[in-house]
Amino acid sequence: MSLVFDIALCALILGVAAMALLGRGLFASLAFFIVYGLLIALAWLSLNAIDVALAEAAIGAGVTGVLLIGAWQALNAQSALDPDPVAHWITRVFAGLGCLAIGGLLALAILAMPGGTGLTTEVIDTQGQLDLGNSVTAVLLGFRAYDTLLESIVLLAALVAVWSLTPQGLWGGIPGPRHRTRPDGVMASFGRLLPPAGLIAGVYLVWAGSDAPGGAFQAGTVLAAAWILAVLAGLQDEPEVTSPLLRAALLIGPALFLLVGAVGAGFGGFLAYPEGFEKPVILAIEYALALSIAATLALLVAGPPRRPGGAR
Amino acid sequence: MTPSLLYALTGAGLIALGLYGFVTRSHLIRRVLAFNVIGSGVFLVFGALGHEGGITDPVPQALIITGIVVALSLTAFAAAMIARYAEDGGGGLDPDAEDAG
Amino acid sequence: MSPLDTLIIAPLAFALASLGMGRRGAWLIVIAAPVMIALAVWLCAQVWAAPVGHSVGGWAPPLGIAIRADGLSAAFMLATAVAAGLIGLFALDEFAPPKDGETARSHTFWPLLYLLWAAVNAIFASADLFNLYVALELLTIAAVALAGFGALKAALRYFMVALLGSLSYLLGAVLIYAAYGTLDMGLLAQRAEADLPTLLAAGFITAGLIAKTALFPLHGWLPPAHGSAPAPASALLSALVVKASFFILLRFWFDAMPGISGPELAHLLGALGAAAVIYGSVQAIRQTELKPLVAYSTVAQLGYLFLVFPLAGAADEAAPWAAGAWSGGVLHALSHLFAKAAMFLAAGLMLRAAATKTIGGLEGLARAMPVTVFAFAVSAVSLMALPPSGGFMAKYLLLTSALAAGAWIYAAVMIAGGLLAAVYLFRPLARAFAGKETPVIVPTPRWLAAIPLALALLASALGLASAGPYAFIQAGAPLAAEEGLK
Amino acid sequence: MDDVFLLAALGILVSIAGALFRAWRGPTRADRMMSAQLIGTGGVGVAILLAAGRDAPAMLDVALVFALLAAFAALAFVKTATPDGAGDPEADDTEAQDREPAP
Repeated sequence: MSLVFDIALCALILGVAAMALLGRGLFASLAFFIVYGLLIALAWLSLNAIDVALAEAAIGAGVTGVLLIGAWQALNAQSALDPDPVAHWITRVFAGLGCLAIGGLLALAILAMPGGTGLTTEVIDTQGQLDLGNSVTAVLLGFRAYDTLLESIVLLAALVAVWSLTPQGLWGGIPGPRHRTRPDGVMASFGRLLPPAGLIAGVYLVWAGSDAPGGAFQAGTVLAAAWILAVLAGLQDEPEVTSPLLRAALLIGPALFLLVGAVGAGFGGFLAYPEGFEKPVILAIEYALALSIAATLALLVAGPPRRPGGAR
Repeated sequence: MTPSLLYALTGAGLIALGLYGFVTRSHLIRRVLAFNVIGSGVFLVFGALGHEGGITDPVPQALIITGIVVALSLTAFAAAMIARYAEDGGGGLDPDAEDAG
Repeated sequence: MSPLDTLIIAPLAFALASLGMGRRGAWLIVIAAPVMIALAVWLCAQVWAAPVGHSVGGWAPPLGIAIRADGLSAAFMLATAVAAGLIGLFALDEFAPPKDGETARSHTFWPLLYLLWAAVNAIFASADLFNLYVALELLTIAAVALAGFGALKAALRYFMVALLGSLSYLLGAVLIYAAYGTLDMGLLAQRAEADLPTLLAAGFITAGLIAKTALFPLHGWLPPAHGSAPAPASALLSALVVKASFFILLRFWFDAMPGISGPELAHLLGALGAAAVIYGSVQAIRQTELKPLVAYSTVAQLGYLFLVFPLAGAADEAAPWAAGAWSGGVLHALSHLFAKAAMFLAAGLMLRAAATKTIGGLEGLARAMPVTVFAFAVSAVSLMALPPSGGFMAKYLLLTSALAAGAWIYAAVMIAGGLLAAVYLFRPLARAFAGKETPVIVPTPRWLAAIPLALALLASALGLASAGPYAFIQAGAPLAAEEGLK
Repeated sequence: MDDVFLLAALGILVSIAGALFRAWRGPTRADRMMSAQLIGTGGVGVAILLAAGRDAPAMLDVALVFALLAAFAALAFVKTATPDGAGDPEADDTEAQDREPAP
């Protein structure tokens, strides 16, 4: 039964991906893409990779879709959605053959792989030293904390890069449009009801992350979604990009992480946690990171400043 | 056929499909979509090959989460850049394909 | 406390600080440049005694990530510190906060500079394929954003190629983990075998990195991106960014996979490199504007780097000339780093003074701004591989290796490349010295003109004091660098 | 026992395929949005059934995140109905403009 379910899911995933990539109409493609993210999250559930499923559900299906809807909106306003050309048939034939060859070689390589569960035993044997029950968190914030530090910086770099696109004269302004809603409408009610739920879910996901699936990135995404919801519902406006409070929220996670790494470098080694205090330090980093990730993601979705600041 | 193999092969299929989409469709939004499809295909191969008997290797899991966040960062920057490019009158197509065609 | 850790931590800290400091963040470079250079010198002093390295957080591979510095890493970190520091100081002229009204550029250039710096240092230090991926993407974001300072169109084109390149690299890393249960290059060197999954993985990794290094025929994005950005951004892109992906390629083939390449693959890379030398040079000759000319010269000069693979690797037996070819390639990368940074900065000053983009508009500039034109000329000498310069030393090593190996085609390409470089670089210089009148220009501050000159002289110094750098980069060099790839 | 849950999950997958037809056919954007939302609800169902079938209660968290983020995507979708992406399709747009002058 399980295998039948898996086969059906895989077939759906491939079909939806094909529709998103090859169909006509960009809006339909975006709708398919959001469905695609959801199905991929289900695939991770079926593989019992719950942490990844959470990340995919929050980021892949949620935020990425919303980002692309934003780009669609901007292009629609500029009438830049058309043309959406398909390559000449000769190109298509060659591209098809090339991709078939690559897919075939990949399949052969996959069939030749040794299998097994890799480093699972090593991780489980070692994670006790960090006092963490969740193996994925142990890898993310323990064994490969350096990757995670760089990753949090990558996210911040993307925001700086987005800000570098600010139109002339609008630096220091407010990102995105000011949203309007009917005060007693569905949208405004959404904006009042959901953010508190998101807040609780976010805090829960960080707290759960040390022993059960969850963690800073998933939590940060849920928090960001709550923030953006409040903005979309017109209840709250985005801050000015030069706001000191905003800067503090953006920087606190990566800065704390880097500080812990630097202190470690001073005493034992880069990113070595103080002995006996591993878990509290990791938790502190996770909470700070969740906050920074939430702020960064929310502003990434909002885009570069669009309105002059100081005019509210 | 084990689930591990099934999902890994699905991942390979997504990579091939995404690459085909990237090459044959030159609208920038489609290229970013294709980037995300290829990315999730790569992650699926990564995770599935470390899966056996209901357990998935936590190392790929952690790296995939990192990879998802990195892909999101790139997508966010790309989305903002595409929007700005269109506002500057550049249209919606990849300049590379435009020059070639 | 180890300078290796600090060289990774410090630029990240500067990036966060410049972001937090807002408009005052620009002046941080005055501290950052000397600090980073001092740290890199410290690292070099350590590495001179013995290569250094350790596991991050005390978690040994395969669970953890190892970082390390041998002569190659330390030399690149020092060169980066000097180049990025000087370019940063140069950028104060353009990106310091203006007195009236702030701009997005004066706020975002500085964090992007430090993020780029952090990414290349992380790449030079890392021994882990996935960690390299994350660093590579950090580099991509910073580099594309800097290219976007010039023209969005060019930056977008670059971005799309970079996106596919990263995925290709990542897929290769994923296959390697599935096959060997590790991402660490040291462990891979012991475990890797030349079977289908490994070769496929190596192919994906190589293809992705080639696209990011802009090797012919995947070079199309580079000239517009490097040619249209502001001078400091162009200098960072041409001097550092493309070197970082080449560096990973060098590490991957010589450190992680010394046993799996056949001569065919090495010769394929060599052939593409040779084609890049000829094609890039010819295109450079055809340009009518100065910065695209310099950018096409980058395409050509990057081609030489790929001659390392056949010359240091393609022989069936351990080749006596392998060490020479490997060192020649590395020295070429270092001297091109300095020379191209100098050339882009000098070109930026010349174009601004002449208020033009074209080569024709440079007439007589040598009399109006002798220091800047001299800097351009000195860096041109290195690119043409005339003595005394780092470029000469590097190409001499590569050429003697090619002759020793009996690789006449590569030798001929190198000689032709040098002649073509002389042709395309002679044109702007001839214009600058032409005419009789001294054009009236807005004077360039003296400190500003000194920076490209310093970089150009460093490129020359690499050739004058070649014995030192030559010995240094071989400190802890992989065995494959001495004996060739199998 | 577990198979019952998986069978039900399979049933939902089949219904998702049905909803996909609507996302493909359209014809209006609203049709496509609604279909994506319907599939989102289906996803919540599959996640809950998998949690029961595989006896992994942590999977319920995924269902929770699905539910929260689906509302988020829905709102972003709805915003595309107004030309500047900032209005409320429920509200009379001129009235809204009066209340909040566009900058």
